[in-house]
Amino acid sequence: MEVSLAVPPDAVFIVLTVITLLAAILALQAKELIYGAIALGVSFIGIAGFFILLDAPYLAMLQIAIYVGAVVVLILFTIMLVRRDVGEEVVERGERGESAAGLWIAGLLAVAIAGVAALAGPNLASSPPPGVLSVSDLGPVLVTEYPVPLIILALLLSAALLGALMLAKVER
Amino acid sequence: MALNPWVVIVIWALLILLLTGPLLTLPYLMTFPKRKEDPFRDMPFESGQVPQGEARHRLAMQYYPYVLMFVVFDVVGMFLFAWGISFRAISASASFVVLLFLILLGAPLGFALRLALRRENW
Amino acid sequence: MVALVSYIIVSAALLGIGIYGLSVKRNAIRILFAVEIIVNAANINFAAFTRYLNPPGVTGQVIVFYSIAASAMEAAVGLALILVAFRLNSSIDVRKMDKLKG
Amino acid sequence: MVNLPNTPADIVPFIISIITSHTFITLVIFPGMIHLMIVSAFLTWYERKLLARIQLRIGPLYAGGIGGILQPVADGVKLIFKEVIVPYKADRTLFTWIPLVLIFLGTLPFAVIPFGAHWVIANLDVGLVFVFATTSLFPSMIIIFAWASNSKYPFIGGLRSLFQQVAYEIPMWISALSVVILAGSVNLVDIVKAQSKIWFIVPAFLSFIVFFICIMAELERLPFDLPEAEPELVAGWYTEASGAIFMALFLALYLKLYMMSALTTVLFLGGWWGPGFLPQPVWTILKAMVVATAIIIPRGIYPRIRVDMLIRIGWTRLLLIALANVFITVLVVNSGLLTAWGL
Repeated sequence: MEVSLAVPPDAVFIVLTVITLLAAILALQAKELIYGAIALGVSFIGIAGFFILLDAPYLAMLQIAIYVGAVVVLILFTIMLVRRDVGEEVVERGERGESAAGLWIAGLLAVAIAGVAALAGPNLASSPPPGVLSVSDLGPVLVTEYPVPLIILALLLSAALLGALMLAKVER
Repeated sequence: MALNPWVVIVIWALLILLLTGPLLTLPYLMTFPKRKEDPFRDMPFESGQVPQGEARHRLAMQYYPYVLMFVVFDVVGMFLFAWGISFRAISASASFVVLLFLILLGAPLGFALRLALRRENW
Repeated sequence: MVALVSYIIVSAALLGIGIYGLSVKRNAIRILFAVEIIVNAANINFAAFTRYLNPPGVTGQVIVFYSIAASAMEAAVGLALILVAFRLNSSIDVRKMDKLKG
Repeated sequence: MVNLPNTPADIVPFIISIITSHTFITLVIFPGMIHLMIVSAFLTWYERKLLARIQLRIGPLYAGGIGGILQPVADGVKLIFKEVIVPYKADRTLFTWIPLVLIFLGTLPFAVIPFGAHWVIANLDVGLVFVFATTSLFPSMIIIFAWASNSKYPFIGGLRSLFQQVAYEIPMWISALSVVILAGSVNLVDIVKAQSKIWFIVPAFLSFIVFFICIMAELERLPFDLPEAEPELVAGWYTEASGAIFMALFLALYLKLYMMSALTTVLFLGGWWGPGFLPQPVWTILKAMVVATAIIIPRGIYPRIRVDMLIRIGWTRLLLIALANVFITVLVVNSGLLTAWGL
């Protein structure tokens, strides 16, 4: 009996889906903000897994380095800057009704999108077509085909850096 | 038999967990949960003093700008890697865009450093 | 093999989770979490569409590249705003930020 | 493709075929588990012995014959059987499991670091970026561990560690960028293959210096060991760790030391290339040991510097030098000076 040692993508996909969605829910529902931040990081790693499945390994590494390596660090730092007792979620009156409403809206939206996608499903590709660019082909596209967004990115980065610094600075 | 490298990495990750998991799981199962709390034994170390106040104090803002700069330059670094891989594949004039990109970022970096180095700002 | 629809459904579920957080949570940092989750839901779609519908092209990946950069900056500025709000209100509950209310 | 056993008689050949497969050997024996365990244990002994020699002491002596070489084993046994004390009001879950995550992060990058042309676990196209992405998770794990300890010294140490690693990560990446430009790849195997004629330490010497300083800071080694400065912070962010947890953290730190040394070797010191009288992996390990020695020795010699000075140096000097060196590399590559060495 011949079996392939390569893991079937379906199984990997299901595992990744479960991890990502559960971690995303936990990120919003965990009691302590620190746990929420960790769960958010796990969810980002799950999404990096999707990128690997989609033959975009450089994006996956980018996702981990920027989101989990930098953004989560910044979030943790901010959580520790705002005092601990305030950082806790305070469940107050009225939140239960709102959460039911929010759940309805979000659920309806997600079901609507998923339903449309499922209706269109038979027309969409059921398996990825062959033909993948290697990692070294991302760079030329970035630099040669999209130079203007690159310059705009530089401006965006400068604006964000200076804006955040001027905001956080103590005013006198 | 050539496996996809990502599959090998997943196997490697599982192997690490399999081998190092018992290192902490066994002590955890044997000792941690069962013990009663002992305020003297479990006291945080503070050079023999009884700890006072909150341990997780509000930290100083002094180094916040550096963390912020890290987030910005993380993005820049990852972009530069994508360019560096393909440096030989593209013309020199295309690399000029990257030079412009870095020059544009130089001024805010200098300004951010100037802000960050002044103690009275934080 | 994984069908393209599966990715869209996962992305829709993430979007739903994000919108739930956005509409219900009152802690500003949680709202930021929700925004990041929504951005990531969109990123999955870009990467999936470019892989399935435009095979040797990487346009979608470039878009995700910029999207990640932009949302990292958004987190940086957002957290700075949260810090300022905390300094002014000593609270990060968005419903207590009502100083402008008459 | 593998033939699954049909009859009980086939099971033994099946297992043998698995065990003798190259993937299995690389995973478990050579660049994999057994090699890592031996080398990380050896490094703990080596550091103690080396520092003792520098300071005119003797160091470990009794356990296991030559110079107490079995001391790590004795330490490990002792630490496993010691009581684990979780501080009062500490976050028990995080306090217990973060050390495991740290070991995991310290070990994972070895999957892509080549020790020989065929001695690599996974020949990944994005190898270098994979290593950097993995190491960029260390600061957040350390700050979470420090927060979970609910004690003042670990919290201060953890914050210092965060600032320090964050400040030195960017110069480290930028200095590695020169190597990427020279080799035209982030695949670590390709990077080593590109060094067959000339090691990258020659065309990218400044980058090597910056990279070396940065890994000293990333590893929290003297003169950059502020997060665990003994006179001020007892033991920094792992003050409250005891027993098995301390052992796990210790192991993670030494794995990281070895990983960074091996990475320096692969990026700058020509990886497995060397005179042919020794096999390739031996050259990699020897060079990594030389780098590790160079990282350890300052611990016996230098005083430490102040935390704000440290961060300022990282952001102003090192980043600028690294960026300048990227430009130098670009100019050198474009001018064609290196064509004689096939670059």
